[in-house]
Amino acid sequence: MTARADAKEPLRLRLVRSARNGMTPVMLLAGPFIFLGVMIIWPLIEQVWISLTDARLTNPSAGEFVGLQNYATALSGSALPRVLLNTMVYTVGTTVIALVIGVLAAVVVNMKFAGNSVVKAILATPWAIPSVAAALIWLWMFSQSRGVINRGLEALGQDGIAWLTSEPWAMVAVIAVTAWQAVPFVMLVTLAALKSVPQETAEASRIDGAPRLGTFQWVIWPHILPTVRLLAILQVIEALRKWDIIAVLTQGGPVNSTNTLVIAIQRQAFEYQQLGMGATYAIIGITIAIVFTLAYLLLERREEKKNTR
Amino acid sequence: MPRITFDGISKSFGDTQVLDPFDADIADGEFLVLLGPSGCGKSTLLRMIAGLTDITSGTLLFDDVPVNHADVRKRDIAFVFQSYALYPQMTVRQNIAFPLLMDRMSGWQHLPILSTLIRARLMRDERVRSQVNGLAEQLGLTAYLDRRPGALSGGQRQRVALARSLVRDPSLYLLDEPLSNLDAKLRIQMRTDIAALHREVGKTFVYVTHDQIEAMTMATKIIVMDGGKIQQIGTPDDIYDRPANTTVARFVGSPPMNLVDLSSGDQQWRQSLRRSYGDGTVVGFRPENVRIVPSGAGIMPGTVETVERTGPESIVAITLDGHADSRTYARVPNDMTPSPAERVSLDIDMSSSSFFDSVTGERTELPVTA
Amino acid sequence: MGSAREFPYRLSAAALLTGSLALLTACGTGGEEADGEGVTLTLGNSQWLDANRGEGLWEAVSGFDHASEHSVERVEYPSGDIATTLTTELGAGEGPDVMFIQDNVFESFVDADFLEPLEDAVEGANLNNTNEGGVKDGTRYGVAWQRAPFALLYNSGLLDEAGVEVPTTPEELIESADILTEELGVQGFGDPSPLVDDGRWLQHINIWTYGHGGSWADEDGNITVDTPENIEGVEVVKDLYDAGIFSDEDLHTNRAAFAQGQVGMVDEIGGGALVASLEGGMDPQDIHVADQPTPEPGYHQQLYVVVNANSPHVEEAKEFVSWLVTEEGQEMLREASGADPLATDVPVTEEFAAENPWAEGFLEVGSHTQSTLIPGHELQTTEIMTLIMDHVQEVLVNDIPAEEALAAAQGDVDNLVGSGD
Amino acid sequence: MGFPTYWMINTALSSRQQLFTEPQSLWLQFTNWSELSRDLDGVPVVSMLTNSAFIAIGTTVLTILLSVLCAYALSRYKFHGRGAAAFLLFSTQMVPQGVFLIPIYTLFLGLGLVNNLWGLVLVNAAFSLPISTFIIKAAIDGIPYELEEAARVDNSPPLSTLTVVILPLILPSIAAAAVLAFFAGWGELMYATTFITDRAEWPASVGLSVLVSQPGVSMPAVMAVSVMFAAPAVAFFLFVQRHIVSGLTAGAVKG
Repeated sequence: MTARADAKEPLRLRLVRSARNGMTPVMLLAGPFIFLGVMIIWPLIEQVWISLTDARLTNPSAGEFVGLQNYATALSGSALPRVLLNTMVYTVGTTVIALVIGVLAAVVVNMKFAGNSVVKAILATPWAIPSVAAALIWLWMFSQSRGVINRGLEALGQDGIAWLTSEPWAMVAVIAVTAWQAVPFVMLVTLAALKSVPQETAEASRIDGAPRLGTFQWVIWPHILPTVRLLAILQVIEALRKWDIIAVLTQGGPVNSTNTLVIAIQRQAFEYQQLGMGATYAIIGITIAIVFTLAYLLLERREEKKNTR
Repeated sequence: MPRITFDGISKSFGDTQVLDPFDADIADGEFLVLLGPSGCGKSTLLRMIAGLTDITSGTLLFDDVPVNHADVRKRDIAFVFQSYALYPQMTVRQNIAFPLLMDRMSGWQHLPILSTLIRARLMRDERVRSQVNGLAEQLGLTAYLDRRPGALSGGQRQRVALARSLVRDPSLYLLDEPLSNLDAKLRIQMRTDIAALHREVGKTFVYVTHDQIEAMTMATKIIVMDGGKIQQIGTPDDIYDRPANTTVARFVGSPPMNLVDLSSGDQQWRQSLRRSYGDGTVVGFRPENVRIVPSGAGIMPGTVETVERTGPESIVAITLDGHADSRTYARVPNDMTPSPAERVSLDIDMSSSSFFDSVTGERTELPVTA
Repeated sequence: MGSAREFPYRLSAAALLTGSLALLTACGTGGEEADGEGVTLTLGNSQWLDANRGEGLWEAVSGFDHASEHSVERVEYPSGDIATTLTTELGAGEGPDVMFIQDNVFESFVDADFLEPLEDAVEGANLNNTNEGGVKDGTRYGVAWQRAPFALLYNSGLLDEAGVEVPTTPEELIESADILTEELGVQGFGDPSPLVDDGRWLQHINIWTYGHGGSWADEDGNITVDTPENIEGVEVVKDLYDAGIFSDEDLHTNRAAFAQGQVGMVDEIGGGALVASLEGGMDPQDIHVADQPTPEPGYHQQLYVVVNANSPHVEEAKEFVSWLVTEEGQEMLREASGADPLATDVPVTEEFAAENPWAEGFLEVGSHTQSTLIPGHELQTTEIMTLIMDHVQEVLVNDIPAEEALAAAQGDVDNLVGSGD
Repeated sequence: MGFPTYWMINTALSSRQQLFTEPQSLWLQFTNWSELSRDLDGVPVVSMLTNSAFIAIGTTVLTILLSVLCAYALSRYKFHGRGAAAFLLFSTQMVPQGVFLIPIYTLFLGLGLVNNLWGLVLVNAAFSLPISTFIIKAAIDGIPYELEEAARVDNSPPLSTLTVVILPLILPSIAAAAVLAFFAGWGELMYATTFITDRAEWPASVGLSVLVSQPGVSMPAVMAVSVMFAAPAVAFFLFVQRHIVSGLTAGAVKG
């Protein structure tokens, strides 16, 4: 008979065993994380260092250490608050519009009517159009004198609008285009959530005499709410990173009114060639984004606790 | 066909001990039931036998060979999950055949694409076909072979799960509450079927359940567990007639064994029982060992609360005098039932009663004097 | 703490992982050089991609293939990205052997020691004044490739049809533009709006400020944003803006529209005129050039030919530059360059001049336009001009008085320049 | 929602003269092919689309391979630092991609990945990996653990468990993640313009941006290239749309 083998088991054997069980996830993650580490995480750490130097685009790795000077300059200047405000307006605007239209579109497409799948396909297409191509057609449509949008306005007896060169229309325009591209994603995901609403519950509430709107409010909405919430955070992240649409349409203008953080980073780093300052903007932006994400996660967790209690 | 030996087996997750160390020896061909309330660690123990969960300390032996670190796939077991764990994307036929295919495929044949082709070929193999078909017929699944699990009823799924575990003819069958998702009628039928199956194949079965009736009807040996502790290991009769402690006594039987704690209360009947059996004693007796006699004639006086007819007999709930917070049950023929609120007395066959220490709850053997 | 520290790239996991591969690559590039034989020079330019004239320019420099034992290979950069991409490449010790770059990029490359001195390469060449900016601190790093002065391009067919004169003052410009629009329904003036933020106006403002005798810094590098001349220039821009004659579309659309005969007047460079004449939407004989409607001449864009100091073929690259400034090279380039002033004074051919009445006009204007680089602050020009344009846009949009806005801009620029040093 | 797409096609089919001298026709015209083909002369449309396809497909395959590994580990194993790993993955999503341009360029120089489509595959895969991982992880979270245990008991090696048991069940989510990765690779511009200077290696995004930035750009030609650029992505999307809808929401619906 084998002796009892609890504490007396040789150390080496125990190590091997724990390694066998503990190493599997490490082995699975090793590839992806080495890859991400090289491509993203290490460069990100570098950015922190670069933000403490006066590195220029012409000497990216040989900037001189200047401490927190870049941060002091950025935070004391008048440009950053405007950029942050723009970023907030753009982010909230695109997220809200994309969510509202996307959810409505999903509800409509979820009804049964002839041509339903064609409508769905048309509504979904903008998602597949590459951003650059999408921005270019909108650029043409927004043209003040030759654009089809102003032609439509004029046909309605309205004055044309300088969409891309006046406040606040430039911001309206970039939000509209970004939302146009984001709506299909929201719609498709919400549609999937709608499909999974238990039919009995919806029917039961209708039998109970709830009006259609009531069914939506009391049965359907709570069911898709987690999805919508997840979509909101995804959309916020997307808006924080969106670059190409603004870069093609307004380049941040007019009068900096569409100058979001991403555009400002690009300007600092590549137009002014101030890598250090660009990195500083990036780090400030990431910090804000992470704070918001953590806040979201904490709220989520608290909600979860409330629900399970 | 292994003999299973538990040598100081224990399990903890982090700092929480979920299973205290214990020793046991299960002979080959035994139908072992792990019985206990949910969360008692019985499923964990089953998974440890299967190799799905690590053993924290101690040694598990199959035929005296330690298998602590043997891979699941090397243990030659079948496992029926509570949820059946059928592969939803496969047909019933593919589900049942899956273990056969896996047994026949060698390492490189598992490579994607190649594996698809090889599996398709094996599915047409005559031996695989006949084995699957035979088993399907035996379990009444022939009509459903080309359906997917999603299109089957609970009972049918359960039989598919069983078929999948039987197809390889393993030496050890592990079943994790396989009947808990079935309705009452089906459950009784499957109970008989599984017991018959065990007799037929003659292999060792380990069966987890929280249902003591399943345990009593099917088992040749029962391990009663509660709170991460092994409470008792024994045959169904041992467990029923001689529960090792008050926990087992309370858990097994329906209604369970009546327990009357003599250590407190100053009624006259208590005092006289105390004199006979000691003052730190709990008396335990089965409801069928109680006779209801007119008030003043028996050992324990009380008042009838409810009478419940179960068909051939009735279950009478009685509140003993000075014992208001718990009921004592008697199983009596229908023609002998008293009416609610009637004052009665209980006469008990002390020779078939059990005695427990009122502090530890452990069984004590007392000479019967009354 | 102030000492220069190299960022520890060498410690990077990436470098460790890839070190061996990098070595291999390095060996590969080092080994291809061979003595006495011709090499292949890479020439990096965004113009190779230009519609219509890109091929012509490439053919011109391909003349070097015949004139030497070496051959040339083009590297094409989209015009919007060439500055960033080249800087990134050079910052990493890479890049083409010879590059054709804007003056502001030239300044930053000189500052970063990316360029090879070219004195010996151009010895004896008859260089004109377009090459002056190519010398920094007494060393020549760049030779003029093309200078692109801005002048007022107009469609004489449209102007005649509407019966308007070529304007000589901003007031006349507004008047003429309005008449063109009213009479013919075309865009009177095709300059993009100062609110189109594609960076163009960072230079384009100079048409009006230089045009009124302004400058952004004096010879000693003292910032002079809020001078009366600049204020006047900005006020003119405000007048034009209020009159609504700017186009809200970008440069390319405006060019296309001009080529289609849909724009009366536009501030353009020779390249733009050439595109219009080649596009075929209007009669090239209708394209004419006039001085801008301001008292003083405006600005020019300038491209330099430079040699990458990191190039493995520095000597051969210098041979290319030497060839380019010979009579042969210049004449080949002239043919493809339309009317842009070049490094030496080569006249346009009579044939070209006859087909393109606008050509001589640009050659003439180009001799007295100014660079857009701010003296003493060349490297920060973009940043400074962004600050200034931010305030100019305030003037246009929020009706802030020009004087006030430029005073504020002066303060911002002083801060920037002060903090930069 | 569909109008801009229509207008893109409409503009592509117009002549330059029509665009500038008269109001653009609201209806499609099919009479300007010769002008269009002349304007597109010299634009390497075929190689642009092939290169984009290479990048997009490469990105998709690499992203899916890596994110299945990641997602499986994060979903199935409890280990120290799992939360940190997930958060790290998530936070890389919040960083503007332009920030990495220079460090990645420097790295790729050493690897010979500049002017190389594989380089763009790596870049796009790195940026697509986190979101793809989250989609697939949500799907794996939804698969009962017992299914894998059943496979182990049935003598299935890990490879078959993954490919035969797990993957078919998360196929919709994989399709969804694949679409996202495909789009990312297909349309990416910032890195492509910086890393690819060789005309033969241009993906369509670079080709389009070059076309736009040319002096004397032809709007119909730009739009025609845009249409050709969008069409394969739209086609691919409509083809898989049916399958991905349920995949996008696996896990999300459950909250």
